[in-house]
Amino acid sequence: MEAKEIIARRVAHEVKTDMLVNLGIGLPSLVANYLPKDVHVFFQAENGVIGLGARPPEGMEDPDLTDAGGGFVTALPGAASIDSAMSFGLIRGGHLDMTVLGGLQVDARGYLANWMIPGKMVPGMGGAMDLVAGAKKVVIAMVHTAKGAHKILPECTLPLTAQRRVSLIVTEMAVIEPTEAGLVLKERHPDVSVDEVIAATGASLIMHGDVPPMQLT
Amino acid sequence: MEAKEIIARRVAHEVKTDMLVNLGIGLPSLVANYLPKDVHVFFQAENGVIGLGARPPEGMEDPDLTDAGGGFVTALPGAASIDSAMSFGLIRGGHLDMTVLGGLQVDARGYLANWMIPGKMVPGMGGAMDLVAGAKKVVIAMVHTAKGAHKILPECTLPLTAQRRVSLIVTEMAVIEPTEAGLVLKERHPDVSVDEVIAATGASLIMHGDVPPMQLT
Amino acid sequence: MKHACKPEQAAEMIPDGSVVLIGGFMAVGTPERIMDALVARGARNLTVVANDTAMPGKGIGKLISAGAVSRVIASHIGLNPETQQKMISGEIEVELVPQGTLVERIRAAGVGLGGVLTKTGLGTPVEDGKPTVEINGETFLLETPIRGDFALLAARQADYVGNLEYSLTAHNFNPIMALAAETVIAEPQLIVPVGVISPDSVKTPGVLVDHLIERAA
Amino acid sequence: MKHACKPEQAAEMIPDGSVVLIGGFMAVGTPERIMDALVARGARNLTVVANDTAMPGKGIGKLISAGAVSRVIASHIGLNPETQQKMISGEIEVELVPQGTLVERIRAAGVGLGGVLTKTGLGTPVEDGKPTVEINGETFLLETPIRGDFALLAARQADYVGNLEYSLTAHNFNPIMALAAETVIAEPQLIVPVGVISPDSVKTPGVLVDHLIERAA
Repeated sequence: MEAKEIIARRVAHEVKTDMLVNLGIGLPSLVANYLPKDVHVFFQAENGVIGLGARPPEGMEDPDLTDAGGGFVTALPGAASIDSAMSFGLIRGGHLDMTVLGGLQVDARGYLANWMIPGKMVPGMGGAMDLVAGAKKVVIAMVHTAKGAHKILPECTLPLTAQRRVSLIVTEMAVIEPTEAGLVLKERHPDVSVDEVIAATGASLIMHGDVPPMQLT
Repeated sequence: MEAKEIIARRVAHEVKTDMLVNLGIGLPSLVANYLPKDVHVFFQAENGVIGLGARPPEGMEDPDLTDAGGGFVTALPGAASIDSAMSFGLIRGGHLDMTVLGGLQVDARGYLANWMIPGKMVPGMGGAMDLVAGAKKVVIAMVHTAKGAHKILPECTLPLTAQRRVSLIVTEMAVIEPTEAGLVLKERHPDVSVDEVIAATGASLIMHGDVPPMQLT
Repeated sequence: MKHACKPEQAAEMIPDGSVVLIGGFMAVGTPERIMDALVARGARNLTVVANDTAMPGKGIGKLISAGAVSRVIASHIGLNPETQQKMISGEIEVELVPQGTLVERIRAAGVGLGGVLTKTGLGTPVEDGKPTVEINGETFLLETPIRGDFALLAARQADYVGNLEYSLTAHNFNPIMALAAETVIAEPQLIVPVGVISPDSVKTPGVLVDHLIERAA
Repeated sequence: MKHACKPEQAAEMIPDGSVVLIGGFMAVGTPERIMDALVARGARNLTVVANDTAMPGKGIGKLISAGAVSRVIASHIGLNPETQQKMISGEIEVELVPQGTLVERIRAAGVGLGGVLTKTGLGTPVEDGKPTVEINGETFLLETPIRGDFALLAARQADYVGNLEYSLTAHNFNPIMALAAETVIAEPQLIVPVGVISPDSVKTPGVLVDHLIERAA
């Protein structure tokens, strides 16, 4: 199984019925493909719809209905159009139950950096800072290391996205929960040992007894 | 002609085509009856409609369509429903061209007091403070004196409605414009002398040459 | 999908001492059946946040008459003599807030803002005891957010997922209050199947609504 | 009633050096005919306030490619490599603003607030040089209002008085920008008679709209 699929499958278990969920562009958007059948949620696209659906049939695309990445989508029955003020009012006002975002780095404090690499890539933060500051639950979906370099660090070296501890980090190797005391290793991939996770992680990991395998079905 | 009618007729001349206008409850609401035929304006009711119309035919009242005084009204073709956030966004954001409000006192600075008499009447300010602080033009429509007591004073003795100079005071005796330099007597009722206006006014009045009669047709 | 509940069940959910945001302007857009149920339950010690307290026998006026309210935050109480009497006798504590400031304070709580910076109320008793903030040489009053334990809303129609539409001047505070309470209970005049309300007609997304009051018998 | 104008006339109204708020999210909900006319006129030195700069050949991307823009205030420029190149070369100055903060800053200008108090951006480079305000022990960033000389909006349909409706994810920044500019120009896909748009469907009251672009040939 590819790293992205592992991550998306595991994150899908965090999604519960009746949640309002925002999935970031790229890897996070894959989570929608792996939801348990009995889970009914509304996905928000921060550009303006609650009740985002899959790509429309060929030839039926509406140029006025896209996701935050600009791709054509559908609206499910019960959907609501929202302007940017309502959309970010929901996000910043604590009405968004969960956001799933990609990450460049996460550190021992649980702080995320995911929006710029100084001198190299400055695309802008878009809605990321609002999402991390405002969502009830912030799940970071990212590969564990970048070309061998640690992405989970004692302290982020890249500019932060927010001064708020994220709720969960899900990688292809492990599930890690940032807490007041530090990063807690909650689960590991069935084929990966705790020592391998520790070696791939730049920050200290706390363990409370055994580290069970991730659920990937 | 009754004092109220004189005032309403004169204020009506301040209303120009394409303005967005808010009329207060009571005397100010009479202004709508005296608009020149060729003047087309939208009246805002701050409780939620732009394009307020007269009372509906008997038996056709909609309980969900009232003015700020709670009376049944109609909506004209081209009307828009607005919630309180939009309604006061328009008022406070400088989008309201003119408001006409009653007054208890106005002073030499042009400051208005119209919302409470300590120890006697504390109805609440409703939208009055927002209207005075935010409307482009604030016209005070009030009788010149209250049972012989001055209502136009050197300084208001009642709590202020806002720390903003109103645009115009229209009474049954005179039209007075508050300016940086003080209150300027602009017009007088045709049957009233300048001396009579001065006697009925507690604050000094500035005159620039002749004081022409008010237009009441 | 929401499960409709009876007004009595809604009243049971709301403990004595709760802070309740109640939609409506002079009882237009107020959930009357919830009001009746709160009176029937003998609710006590409520803090009511609303534009006004209507008049005896209507909307919030019913709660006032029944002795259910110990505190009112409103812009206007002038048309309900009972509220005024109970304020004077000390039975009800009243905080008067300019209408535009009231809606922005509720919105601030709903969309996660730290407060409201406004010119409304400067130089008036509304300013007393509140901090001011200087921004580019201009002074603004800092008003704090108002959040409710419950928001009690009236709506024109709802669908099964809780999407709400409002009608004409019955919008008023309802759409903003929907953002600013722990638990949102809506009393629609009609409940229609999912899909009857177009996404573009939804004023309050169903994700904000916790409970719908069942159709009237 | 509005008089429809040609896109070229709109472009003539907008002088070089103007601050223009432009609706749209990745060119969805952007007035393309006004964009084309600005390019055709050879507009220069515009400050563009918008969510993003779309991509080359679409929406605001056309203005960027044509060299019409000297300053951008946006939340995201990552999908337009030309904006990034021109930022690096110094041809375009870019201010990156979190999306939720951007819409609230525009709204603050539109509804007369002194600024926005938000947690978004705290502890990140967004905070640099900005004051913070302590409220009840919590720290908020103070962000200032953003006002435009012009707002250039796309709408689904307009009626003759300028009331606007938007569709699905083409709402985005348009309804808020309608509040925050000296002159508001809307480009609707359809123009319909007064009365076709119900008061409850109006998202932007016509009183906010100064000019409508005539129907496409």
